[in-house]
Amino acid sequence: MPEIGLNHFLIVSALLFSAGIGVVISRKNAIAVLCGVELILNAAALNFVAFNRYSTPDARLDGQIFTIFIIILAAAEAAVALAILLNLFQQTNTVDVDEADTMKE
Amino acid sequence: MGNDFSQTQDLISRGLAGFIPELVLSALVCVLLLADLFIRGVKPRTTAWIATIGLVLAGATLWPRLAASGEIFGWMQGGTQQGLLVTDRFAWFFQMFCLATALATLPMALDHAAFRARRMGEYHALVVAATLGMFMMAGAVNLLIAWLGIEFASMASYLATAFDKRDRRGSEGGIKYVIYGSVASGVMLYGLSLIYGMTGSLHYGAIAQQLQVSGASDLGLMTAALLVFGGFAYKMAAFPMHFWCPDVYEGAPTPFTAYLSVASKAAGFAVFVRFIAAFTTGEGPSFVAFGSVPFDASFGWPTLIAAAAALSMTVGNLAALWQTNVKRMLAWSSVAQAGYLLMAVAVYAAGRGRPSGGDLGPLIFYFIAYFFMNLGAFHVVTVIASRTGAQHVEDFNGLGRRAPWMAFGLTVCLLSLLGVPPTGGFTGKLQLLQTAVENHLVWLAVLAGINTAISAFYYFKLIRCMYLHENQAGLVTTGTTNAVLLALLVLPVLVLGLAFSPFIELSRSFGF
Amino acid sequence: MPDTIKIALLIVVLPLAAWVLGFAHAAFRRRLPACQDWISTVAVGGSMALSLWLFFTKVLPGGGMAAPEVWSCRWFAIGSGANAFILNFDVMVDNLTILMNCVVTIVAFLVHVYSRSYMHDEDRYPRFFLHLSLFTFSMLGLLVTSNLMMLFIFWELVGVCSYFLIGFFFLKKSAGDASKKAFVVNRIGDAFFMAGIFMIGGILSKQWPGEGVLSFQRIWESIALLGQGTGPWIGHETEVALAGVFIFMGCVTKSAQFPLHVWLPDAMEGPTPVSALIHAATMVAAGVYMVARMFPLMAGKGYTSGEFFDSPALWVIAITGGITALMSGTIALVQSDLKKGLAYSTCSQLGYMVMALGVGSMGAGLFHLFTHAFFKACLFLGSGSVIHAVHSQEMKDMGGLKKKMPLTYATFLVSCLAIAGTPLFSGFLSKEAVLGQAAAFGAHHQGVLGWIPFALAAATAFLTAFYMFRLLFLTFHGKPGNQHKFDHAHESPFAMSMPLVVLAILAVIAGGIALPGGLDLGTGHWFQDRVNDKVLVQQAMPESAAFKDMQAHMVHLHEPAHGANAAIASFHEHAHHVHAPVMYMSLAAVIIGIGGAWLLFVRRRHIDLVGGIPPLARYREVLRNLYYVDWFYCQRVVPTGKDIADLAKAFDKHVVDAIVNAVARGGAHVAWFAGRVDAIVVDGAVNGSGASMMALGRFCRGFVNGRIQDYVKYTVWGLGLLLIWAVLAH
Amino acid sequence: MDINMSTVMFFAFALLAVFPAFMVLFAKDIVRVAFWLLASLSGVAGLYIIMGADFLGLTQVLVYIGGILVLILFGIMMTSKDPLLKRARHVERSVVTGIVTGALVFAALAAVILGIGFESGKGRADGGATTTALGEALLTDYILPFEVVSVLLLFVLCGAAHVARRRKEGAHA
Repeated sequence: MPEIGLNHFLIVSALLFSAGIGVVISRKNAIAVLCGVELILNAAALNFVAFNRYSTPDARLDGQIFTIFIIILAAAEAAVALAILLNLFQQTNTVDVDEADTMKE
Repeated sequence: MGNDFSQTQDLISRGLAGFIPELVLSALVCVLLLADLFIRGVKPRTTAWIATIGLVLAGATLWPRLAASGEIFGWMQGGTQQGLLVTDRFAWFFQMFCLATALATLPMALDHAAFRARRMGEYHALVVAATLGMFMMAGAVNLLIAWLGIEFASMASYLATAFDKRDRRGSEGGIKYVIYGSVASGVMLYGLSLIYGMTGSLHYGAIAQQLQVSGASDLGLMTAALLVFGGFAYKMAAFPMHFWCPDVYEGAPTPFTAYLSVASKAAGFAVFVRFIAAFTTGEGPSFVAFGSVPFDASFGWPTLIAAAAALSMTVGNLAALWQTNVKRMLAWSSVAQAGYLLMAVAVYAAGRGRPSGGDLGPLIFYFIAYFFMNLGAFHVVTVIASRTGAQHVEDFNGLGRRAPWMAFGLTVCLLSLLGVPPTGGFTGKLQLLQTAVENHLVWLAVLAGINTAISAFYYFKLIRCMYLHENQAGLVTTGTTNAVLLALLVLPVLVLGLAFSPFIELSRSFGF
Repeated sequence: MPDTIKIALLIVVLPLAAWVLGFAHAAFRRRLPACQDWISTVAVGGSMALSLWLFFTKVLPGGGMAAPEVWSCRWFAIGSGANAFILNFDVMVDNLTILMNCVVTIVAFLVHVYSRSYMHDEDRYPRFFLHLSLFTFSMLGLLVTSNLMMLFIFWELVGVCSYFLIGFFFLKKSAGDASKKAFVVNRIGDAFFMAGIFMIGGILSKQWPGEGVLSFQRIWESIALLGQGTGPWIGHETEVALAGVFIFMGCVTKSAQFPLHVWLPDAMEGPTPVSALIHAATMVAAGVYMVARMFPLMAGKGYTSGEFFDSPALWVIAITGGITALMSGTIALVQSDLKKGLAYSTCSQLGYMVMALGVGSMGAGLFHLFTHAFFKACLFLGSGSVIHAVHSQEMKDMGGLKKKMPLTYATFLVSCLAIAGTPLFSGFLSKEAVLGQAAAFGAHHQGVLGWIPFALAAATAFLTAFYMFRLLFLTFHGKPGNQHKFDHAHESPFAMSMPLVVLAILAVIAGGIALPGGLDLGTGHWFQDRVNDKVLVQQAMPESAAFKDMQAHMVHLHEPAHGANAAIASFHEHAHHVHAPVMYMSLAAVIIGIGGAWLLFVRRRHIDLVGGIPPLARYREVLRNLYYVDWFYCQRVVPTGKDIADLAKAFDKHVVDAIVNAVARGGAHVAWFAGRVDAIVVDGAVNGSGASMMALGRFCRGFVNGRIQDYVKYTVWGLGLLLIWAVLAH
Repeated sequence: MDINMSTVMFFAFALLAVFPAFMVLFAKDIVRVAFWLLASLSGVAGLYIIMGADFLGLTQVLVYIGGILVLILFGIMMTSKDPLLKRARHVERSVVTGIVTGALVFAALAAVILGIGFESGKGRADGGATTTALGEALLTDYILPFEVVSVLLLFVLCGAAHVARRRKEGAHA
């Protein structure tokens, strides 16, 4: 079994990223779509930590700092998205993103 | 690291002193939010005045920074200066630009029918917050700050888009915006992480240095470039990240659409240009990573940007042909304008390293013109929509008779967007085309010319409706404030078209 | 500022003042002044008087103006130092400018007078004059400026005015469509024109950094330098040719040359006075004027030495002009609409002028432009008079009007004789000059190819006489086609017939300005002494060092004895040789043409030409369908675009199925798709149709279907495609 | 074959991160989606800890699992008429599109990652606890984004509250 290295983590993150893209494209429920977005953000965050661990030239923690901000922004993003979604739900009684397509003309 | 606490305090006090405009804006956000919370029945006009005063104050404190240059809020690392933000004339211009946009859209918001007697303080707070984010975007020299600025502005924009709670289209536009924006941000983050992985730094200067010293994988940089470009293109509303644009523009309250189409795009270009500047050197090969390969023999930033420019303008103009909703039409038009502007960036990227290249003047001049012509167009659309409920092109029938000055202003702005002399849009486009040809992007210039021809269709459609089609409805009264704002927006369009030499010189001086 | 310049600028500014007056009134009072017609007419009358004064004091006496008056001031600069791009406000007045000013102001003035009667009952009557004033201003501005960029700006302005005026009856759908078509087709040429300008400016600004480089003088000087093997164009010979062709593309659209002539016949939807002023006499000639000013550029390297007859740009010009002349002439044979017939005749004559420039004779081309303006304006105004009388444009409703409208008939006849090239009329001299030059060109080339322009021109000369008299006979001779309309027909009022008479007189005597030197092409041709390329260039740059050198080498086209250069000498010898046969031939063409028309349409009273000449029957459909050019644009290109859009829709809808079934059906789909892409790319190159763009627009917009998840999907695919492209490009 | 502890832990956490991520794509009802996401994020937290980013691992658990997921569950409860409603049986076409696109994205990214061959010799080897270092960095070099984010959270909270507030007060307009 090979030594665990950078590429292992990167492959895991690529898997998370593609799963997230798949979720965003295919789930109909807006909340599930948001879950997909979280997966994408986590993939990027994982990358930052992995690079920080394995390939930065000095002992700084830039990558981890970046990840902290990603987590904070993800929380804010979820709050914003859910707030807008709740309002949309009050108006249309659905959270199916496919049905939010009145604007196309 | 290794600062002890007293050093830290010192740094904070010294550093924050350089950030007075940002602090003013932050305070303004808080004041506006508090005003809505604690003053019962606060009038929209009151909060608008608070916002106006705050923005003017921020502008006044920003002014001295015109002389400052290159101060980075940063630290030493490995013998090089690293940091987060830079203050130079380029940043100053775009920061002032976004402030001015916020200021100019204030009266529009007051006029917006759906906003009357609402909690306007929160809306203004969101606009100011978005402006604060754009301040960061304009000065960012660090991947973290660039991304954070984009997110900051985006968050405020999502909320402002969905601000009118009774408007279903607002919520729909908001949810689309937030989903699309989050994906774009995720994609960009992934690209940023690759850059970080290849260079080990978040600071532009350090990244460029690292790339020059030890190079990096072409494949990796190409992928990272594409993914990161996705995030920037989303902010600029350029191909291939333009999809959100029509829906969000239609759904958002019109004053905010105006703000979005001008300030947000400008900030996107600012952050992108600075990023590009770090990633293209001044010595021939413009994509550092491609070492000895000259840029036109390989894929690089200029090629990527030129392709995106070509596709943006073509897609935007073609799609706009079908649009009957005025706001959507202007949305597609703004996609096309992003294409023209990207042309300037492509020229800039291609021209770095040539004696005649690397000039950001045309881009900045076009933005000055764009500020007036696009805001002017949106101003008229807002005013007319709030008075008559006009949404579609046909609703503008006979406007030439019903509101002659408004119609005239809109006509001038549309002609300028189209690029007809003697308007600022013409001068701006002329410079873009000229520099494109000088830098051997003749095909792009010809394509832009053809695109201008295509765009004539839909701009003229609106003009024709206003002047040649009859509508028996009575006169539209517009009010003094609106007339003054209209004059302030439209006259410069003509000035920029007639006496532009000083402005051209001025815009050149804002480059770096 | 020299006096001449002051007067020339005054000529330009007067109509502008009329426009500004009306516009200001409209802006503040919300309606145009009721007396806008008077304001505009007086303004253009003033311009005409000043133009004529310049003509009689400057051009007529002596050998005309010895040197042009030039004046310029800085308009703006982009950039600074060596990279600066400077645009000057250049004004130049020479013989050609004054002559063209006279043409424009005379025709414009007469059209103003005519319109006061013709348009009087229309809605928006004052606005019509507002447009006319703006147009006159732009056209005059185009003539006095000597800077390519300024010229382009005025060029656009006249285009916009034309757009407004074609669509003046915008409630009629066909008028709206026609104006849109004219606008879009013209933008194609403009895009090329602009590219050509930038190519020139980009290179010249390196030679003369920090100076205004797009002035005519600079361009001529750079070509002169090229002839001596120095200057900015060395190593860029291909670009000279390419820039020439690009700039010529502007002329192709503005002067309605094949294959972008399709807008001009449709432009006849505009009011008839507009057709006379803009789409017959002045604006459409702007393309010819512009090419004439740029003649040295088109001629390229060999210009100085006179060995420019092989210049690729000139060949393109000559062949395009010839094809246009012949093709439009044949289409004119079968038109049943009086104005459309005249429109195709205009195309044909414009082709004639362009061809004359292409065979190297700027003087002949401009001379024809000059004479053509008067008789064509007269023909159009005459047709307006007829239409006014019978309220129809169809010739089947006309016939026998000779007795009812004697004055109109007489002027129409004079103009027909002139355009056909009958001796004693102006058209004879100019047409014969063109033919003579084309023949000399052929003889000089000593090959079959060289005779192509002449062959096209000669055939056209015959056709011109034939179809013009067909129009005349069908309208004024024979029996009334519609008795009711005939009974109500009457001669037009004085305000309309007076311009006709003036123009008819000019159609006779305009050629007279060529007379003092005799008819001979070789020696002392009045017009060509004042207006030809060598004179133009020599006069224009007396200061320049390059000019001094060039003068030493310069061979005067019209003084063969002077000719140190064998090529020029031989050309002149040829010109002398062919001169007499050409004259006889053109006379024969006139006689046969008029005679044939008389036999067919007076003796045997055929309305439909095809019935008269059996061999033509098989081409009947071709001609009736205007050589399928419009058909090609509208029927082929547009549906292809729509197919692509449908395909895209289907592609989008069934993409998953497609992946599943790809193996089975992929091949066929790919082949079909490739065929379609080929069709759109190849056809798209000449695509002038708005509808096709609409189809493409629907394609682009089809992606934005309101569903956010699809947006994300397309975005990811878009980025993926870019990545693939990047990897491949790398 | 030498199987050491860290290898086993990596694979355990990687599986915990990746498998639930795909179940988010396939899960039949929205509540399950949320819980699969929880599992996946815990896996990521584990991976952080393996890489010596202890503070991040903890933050991931606290903020994501304690905050964001609760938020999402609230969202589900407020919007779903029947949160356990199963998705239609047949595989929707869009899911196929999602899978295909996701697979292509993964193929491209994997090819790039393996093709680049990142240097991995350097980096921050086991440097002990990171909390102090992170705190110092946040209060010195990164003080600016730190402060900025606080403003962001403030206006996001107020704005979100405004947008999500029930509409009965809309009548006062």
